[in-house]
Amino acid sequence: MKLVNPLAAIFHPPPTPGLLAVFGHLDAAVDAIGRLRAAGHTDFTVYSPVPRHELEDSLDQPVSPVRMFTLVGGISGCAIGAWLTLYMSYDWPVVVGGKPIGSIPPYVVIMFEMTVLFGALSTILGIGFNALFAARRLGTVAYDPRFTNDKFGIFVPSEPARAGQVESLLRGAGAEEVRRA
Amino acid sequence: MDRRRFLRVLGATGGGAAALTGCGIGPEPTEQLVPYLVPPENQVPGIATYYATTCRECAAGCGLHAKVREGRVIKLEGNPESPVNQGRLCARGQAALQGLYNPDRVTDPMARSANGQWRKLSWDEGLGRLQAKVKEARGKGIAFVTGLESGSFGDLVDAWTRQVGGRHVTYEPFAFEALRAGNRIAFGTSAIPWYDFANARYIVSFGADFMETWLSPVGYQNSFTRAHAFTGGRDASMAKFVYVGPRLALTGMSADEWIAAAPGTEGVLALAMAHVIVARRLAPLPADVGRVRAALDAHAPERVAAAIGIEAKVITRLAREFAASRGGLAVAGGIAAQYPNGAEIVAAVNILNYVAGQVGKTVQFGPNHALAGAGSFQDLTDLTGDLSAGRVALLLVHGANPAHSLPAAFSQALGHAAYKVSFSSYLDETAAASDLVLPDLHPLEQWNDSQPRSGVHALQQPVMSPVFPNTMHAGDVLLRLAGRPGTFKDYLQGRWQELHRRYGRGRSFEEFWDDALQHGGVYTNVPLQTVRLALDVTRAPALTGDKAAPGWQASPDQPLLLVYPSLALHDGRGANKPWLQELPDPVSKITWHGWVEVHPETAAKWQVANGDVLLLRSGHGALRAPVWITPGVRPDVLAVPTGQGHKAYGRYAKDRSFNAFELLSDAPTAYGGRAFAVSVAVAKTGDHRRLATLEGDAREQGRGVIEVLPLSRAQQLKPGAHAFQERETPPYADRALADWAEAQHDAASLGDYAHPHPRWGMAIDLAKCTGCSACVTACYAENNLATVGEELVVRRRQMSWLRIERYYTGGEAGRPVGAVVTPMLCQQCGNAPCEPVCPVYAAYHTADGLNGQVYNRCVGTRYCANNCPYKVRYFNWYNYAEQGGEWESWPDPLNMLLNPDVTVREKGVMEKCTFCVQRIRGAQNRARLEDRNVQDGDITPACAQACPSEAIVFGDLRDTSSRVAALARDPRGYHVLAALNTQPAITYLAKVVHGAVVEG
Amino acid sequence: MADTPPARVTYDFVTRAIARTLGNPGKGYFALLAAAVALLGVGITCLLFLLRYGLGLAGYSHPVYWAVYITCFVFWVGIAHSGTLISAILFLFRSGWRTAVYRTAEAMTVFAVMTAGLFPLIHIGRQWYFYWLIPYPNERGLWPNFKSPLIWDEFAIGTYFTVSTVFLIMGLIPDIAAVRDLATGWRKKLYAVTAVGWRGTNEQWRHYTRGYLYLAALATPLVLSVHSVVSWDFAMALVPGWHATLFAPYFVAGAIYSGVAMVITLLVPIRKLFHLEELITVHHFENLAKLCLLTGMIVSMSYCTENFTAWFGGNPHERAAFWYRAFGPFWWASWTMNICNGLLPWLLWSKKVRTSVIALFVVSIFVNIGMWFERFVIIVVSLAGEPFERFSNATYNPTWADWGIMAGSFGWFFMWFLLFVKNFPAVSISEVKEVLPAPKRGKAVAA
Amino acid sequence: MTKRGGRVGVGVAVAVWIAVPAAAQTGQPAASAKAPVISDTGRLKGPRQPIFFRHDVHAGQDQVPCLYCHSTATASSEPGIPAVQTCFGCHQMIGGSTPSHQAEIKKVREAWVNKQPPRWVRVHALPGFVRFPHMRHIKVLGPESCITCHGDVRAMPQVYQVATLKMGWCVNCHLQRNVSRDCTLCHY
Repeated sequence: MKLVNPLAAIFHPPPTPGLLAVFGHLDAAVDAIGRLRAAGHTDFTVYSPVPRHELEDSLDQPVSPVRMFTLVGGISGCAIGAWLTLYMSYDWPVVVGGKPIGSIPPYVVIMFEMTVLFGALSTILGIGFNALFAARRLGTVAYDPRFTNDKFGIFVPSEPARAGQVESLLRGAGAEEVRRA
Repeated sequence: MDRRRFLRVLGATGGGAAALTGCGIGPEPTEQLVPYLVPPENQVPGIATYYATTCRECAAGCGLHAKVREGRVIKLEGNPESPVNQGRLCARGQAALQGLYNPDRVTDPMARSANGQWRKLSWDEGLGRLQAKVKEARGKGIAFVTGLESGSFGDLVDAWTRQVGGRHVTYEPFAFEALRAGNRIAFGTSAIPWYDFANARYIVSFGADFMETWLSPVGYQNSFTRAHAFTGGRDASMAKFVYVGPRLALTGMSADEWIAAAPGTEGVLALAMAHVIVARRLAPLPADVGRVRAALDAHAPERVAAAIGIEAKVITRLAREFAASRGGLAVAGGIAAQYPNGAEIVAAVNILNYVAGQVGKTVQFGPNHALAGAGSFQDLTDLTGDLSAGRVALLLVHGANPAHSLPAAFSQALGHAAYKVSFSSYLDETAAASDLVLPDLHPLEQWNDSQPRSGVHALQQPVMSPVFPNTMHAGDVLLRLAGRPGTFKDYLQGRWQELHRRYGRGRSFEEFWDDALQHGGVYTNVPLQTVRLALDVTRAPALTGDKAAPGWQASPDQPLLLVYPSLALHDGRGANKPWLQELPDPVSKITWHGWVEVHPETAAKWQVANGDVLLLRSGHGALRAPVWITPGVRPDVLAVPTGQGHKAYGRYAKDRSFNAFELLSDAPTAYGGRAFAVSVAVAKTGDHRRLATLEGDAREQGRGVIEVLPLSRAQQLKPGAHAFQERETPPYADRALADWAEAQHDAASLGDYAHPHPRWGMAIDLAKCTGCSACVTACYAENNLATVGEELVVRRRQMSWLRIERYYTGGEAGRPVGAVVTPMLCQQCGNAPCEPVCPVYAAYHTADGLNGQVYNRCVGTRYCANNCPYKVRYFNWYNYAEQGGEWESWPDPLNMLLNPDVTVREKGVMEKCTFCVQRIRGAQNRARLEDRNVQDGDITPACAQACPSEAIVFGDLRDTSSRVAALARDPRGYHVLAALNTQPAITYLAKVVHGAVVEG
Repeated sequence: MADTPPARVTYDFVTRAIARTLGNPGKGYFALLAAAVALLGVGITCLLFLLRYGLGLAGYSHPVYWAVYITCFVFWVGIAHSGTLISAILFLFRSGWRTAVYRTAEAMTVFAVMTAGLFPLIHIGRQWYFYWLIPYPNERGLWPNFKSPLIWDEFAIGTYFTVSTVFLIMGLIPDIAAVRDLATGWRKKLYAVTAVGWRGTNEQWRHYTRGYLYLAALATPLVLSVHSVVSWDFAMALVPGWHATLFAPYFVAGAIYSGVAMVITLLVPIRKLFHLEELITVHHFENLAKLCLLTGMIVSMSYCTENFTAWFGGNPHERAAFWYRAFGPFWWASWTMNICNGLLPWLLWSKKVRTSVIALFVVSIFVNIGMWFERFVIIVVSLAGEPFERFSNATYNPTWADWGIMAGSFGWFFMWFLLFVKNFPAVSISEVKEVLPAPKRGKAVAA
Repeated sequence: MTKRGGRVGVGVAVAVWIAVPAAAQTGQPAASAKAPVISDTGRLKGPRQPIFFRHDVHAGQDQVPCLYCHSTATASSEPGIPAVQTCFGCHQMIGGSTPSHQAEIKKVREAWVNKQPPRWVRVHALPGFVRFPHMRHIKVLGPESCITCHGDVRAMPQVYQVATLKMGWCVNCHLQRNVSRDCTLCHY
């Protein structure tokens, strides 16, 4: 039995069998998505050089959970800001300018900045986590460099047996080119 | 500081030093500890010892307490037991330390070799050489020039010069010959009396700058304040002070009225006042008044008013006020005693005192000033003549620098003396021109005594081992020259045997001596002498009535130039002390260089601005001086200070600005003195220099920094009244603020703030403050303030934690010109604006109400300084403590005067007044050791301690029985910029003036 | 969109036009870069002197404890603001025209904040203890004072730098991927790494667009807060001329004003050098000019308000401070500020000026100069003019150490900016495509 | 306030002769009865001093109280390093029992005779901006409290630094004893 290099499995995974369709036109890609969904396909990947609401509408995916990260990050940032200022003030109480030791109004500034900082950082974290999670199969699906330029693409994983059917579906929707991978 | 260097100094003198408290903010501590071989008596490391001695910076002879830590003297304070200065000390006296530790001191005997270079000698060699020269010069003329020496050293010099057939000339550039001559004219005695300012009810100063350089400035300022201070509810109202003179000097700034009489007519004014008193019998006239009646008749106010330049009715009013006060005191001095007719002016003022019946009351002959024994300018010019004629084979100079104050004649004459020996500790002009320098000990290192005035026998004792061990007491040198046994101390004690006989009161000499040392001397009362008008009193030209306006005549293109002694540098002897160079002149606020005072009208006429350099040319010399425009001088008069323009003397003095003596005539006046007024031709040079001044704006502009009350209003103030509204807020807002403050206090009540604490506070009575700036130097000495030099003062980088602000009032639209002064230092605000803005809590509030500044925590954002409305925070722009650095402030051995209780600040650190927190903590430590609380009076900050007017009182504001708390409740009290609600801990008590208040 | 882009501006055209800017640089580029590095060298030399000898080398005097360095700090923070405004606030407002200019603006933001952030470190007296301002646990048990506006500053600037950098990098990712797919050689490797695996899949876009929206939503209040906090450095102090509630909006408007001007100053040469006329059109410049006009009017209004309240309030300190500004020894600085910021934007009411790239370039440079002087006047002239008690009044003279470090800051900024525009797309590829009509079957229809 | 008077106190030696047993009687906690014999001084902790002064012999074995030599610690902020005179006061008569002791004591006598005080290497040092008033601490904590900061020198043949003497260390003690930690207590 041949030993499998685990690193190779991560960095050079075996390609997922399927079809890669290249579209020159946005409405053709939207059309194809509609047809694929009608045909019961769910886990196809759509490539586009720009985010287009037409694609989003046709895919009809749930709202990204990134917003929860932002919310939690923001609230915890605010809390950390409050803790930082108040704890540090009372840890070694020093009176300045006749002001109370824990003086809330100036600390609001720190709390606000910490809200934004932690909110932003956790948003990034959220995007990263979610995108990575979504990208766990990314290396294995076929891709074409033109997708970041001016072409739209759809990759449909399929057994070689069903490939022909999918291909005709894609071509019917207006794919300029369909490749098997 | 470099401790090893310090140890070497002490080690060489047989001592050692225990663990020195470190100076310097850096973390590097001492690496080595060198113990004493034998612990010195009375000295505990870490605890200061005080030795009583006498100040020799001027002829006043104030008593000193020298504070000694670990064998080195670190501060000079006034000796409270001395009747001369009542425990107070002026800037010059305190700066004596910088003479002691001066980096330009002559460390070894030196002789000039053939090629003109200095060569170090051993003492035996030096003394041998001198011995040989004395032998050689016997009979060919030996002259010994000293400063005023009223004690044993002077006698020794006298004795020695007699022995070798020479003569002893004492020379003081400001020797008040006119006072002696004027007293001789009026009373037939050349004694200089003691003036009882404290009991005077009306003081008229005819030019006498008795707060600056006149006779005994500290003592007279102190007693002047007693008369002139305002105390609510006192029976007698405060004395009125009238200043007569062409220039508003520091003394004049305290006056209630300034009369800028035409120069030279001061005596005429005095006689006119005397005329009014006599003619209208305003006072019980003395029997012999008839002797002057005719002379007085020639000086009726109407006849002389025009010459003086004031209205006759003003003269009459002054005379009435003077006589009615039943305690008038008229003093003449300063420039009035330095005109060619100075003696007559003094005589005229004497007559005024006499006809008002004040001689014997406020003018007391008996406790006479020692200055009467000083030589005259005539003596020196005679010597100069002899020198030039080659009649002096050996010239010895000690404690005088005639080559600076007589730059042309004496310097030239010096060249004709065969051999010149200097005992100077510094290479001043005279020493630099000598052939042999035998460096004397500094007065703080030597035994001596003096008699500043009759009845005061002041002792000088060495307060530390010599900084430079290879220097020798000039007295010891003379004793060895004379072949007499013993040291100068023995000689001194021998002379004190006589005092012991008189005042010993049955004690052994040892007891008497120790007692005298502890108290700084022996102080006795001297019976008053009665004087009568001299028989030939009217023979003086001014009194004949022939010349109504003697002296000098105004001409537009030849204005009169007055040369006056600088308060800080005096005749120039202070010029190599950075504290004095950096001390802003109390009038002009200029540091490090000279200036010429020009009236605004004259400046407008000549089209010159501040800093424009003028060429002033008199018949005797010329100099270039930058203009300082001031309303405090008559339009037809210019004035320049002495002190600068040294050609030698040391790094701080050399080649700095101009030597005002160069303009003066070398010929003595009729009374043997020197004329300090001279006509000059003025030319613009087109050059400009930025004045190294601390003054931003000369006008206070109604900012409420200085409040002034007319006497009539101040007298009406009842206890509990508030003359000055605290805040520009309605009462409800005041209440809300108070409630808020209460709530904040509660909110802060944890940790160090939870317990009741003192709140340190200060009260500054502006009715007493004269602006003399003694406090400024005291602060420099106590708190290790760096001196930054002229260039940095120009860029306003001075470090003066305490500055004296001087604002002019009046001047436009015929309003009388005056000046108001205030000390401005950290107000230790309760709600300090500087504190909350510091990002690292380096500025914070201590539990005892101070505005703490933690130097080692400071990162130097300088936000606090921006936010300080009083602008009393100072930044270390450079490393002033860096050894050998470009901005080094304490070159070796000047660093030995650093106070080990105060951190020397590093570059990049903010610093400010802390109410001398080291003294507060020290008092608290002592109180704790003695299981008691700190009591009122235990703590005196350096400024309050030095203040000759006793204007500053420090204490706990929460202790309602403390002096400061009582003063803070005074109805005259106000807070500077109170509208900002900073709640300062310093209460200023408004200045009180006779007559109307003139706005700035 | 007011004017439809020409038909030849297609997705492919955009990608190639922008990718072309990343080609091998010419001599001119290296000359510019060398000039920037040389300026930076001057600044570093001055800084080394400052560290060795102390802040005294700069022109500070007794009442003027903040001067050119804090002026530069506020100036650069101000410059930063327009970038975030264009990329975040206009994003939320769905202003399509921002896409062509926002990348330049945002890169400018990051580098300007990087520059600004240096000044508080440079200007403190003991620079080597700067970390005492950071709340880190230490042996001494000491913490910083959160009541100090300088600590607010530290948090605001720190947050702003972090968020704007993150925001810039976020926007760059799809573009780097686009460039990666065109590039060859070492560039391909560089972009392959920096594109972090972007391929434009539907999942990526789904999280990306959402996240981008929230980042923009966070950056919007942040950008308003940062210059408000900076303004509170002054407004919280009681210096006459500083202590004004007006300061926050006044500073934010001023910041955006100067920032937009700086964007114009940078875009004009970039557009010319990189031949991006079709992507960055006069229409974009006109919109920038309108922004400039709006904020300029707010700034002019603030000047009037400031002077009016100083007079109307009757506070003698305040009155004296403003009198000193206008007629004191620094009159030239005040009038430079008033003319450049208060009068010059009135030119922008003219459409002719707004649509002339050259005129805009000239105006923008003057606005930059004016805004620098505005900060100089507020900081230095207020401190020098009215220190409450007249005795401390003093003047101020900047020295070589001031100018050298200021020049160095320009070198530092332009060095980063030049490196950026040559190595990363200075115009957003994906976002410019967003506002183009998408390719559709049949004829192209406006989006 | 007289100027320093007598120079050499010969009587000091006599005073010491009386003081040492008197001090021993004041009932101090018995430290190590007998100081060890040390053969290898190179392995001792702490910096090497010009004279191998053994605190363990003086303070430990012989029970000389700390304040006998460091007498100013009760009165001054400085504890004081004993003058050579103090050392010589005892060692005029005490010559040491072992050759190694004798060798070190000879150095003391030479220092006295040659008037060359030894240059001790400083062990406990605070930065220049810190004030530590010894007297207040001794007053409150008692004369035995030296141990708190300096460690038990009665057991140290050669003194070395035990506590960090850093600010946090000071503050910690002040917190535990509930005394002020106001900054200007120590920094001014």
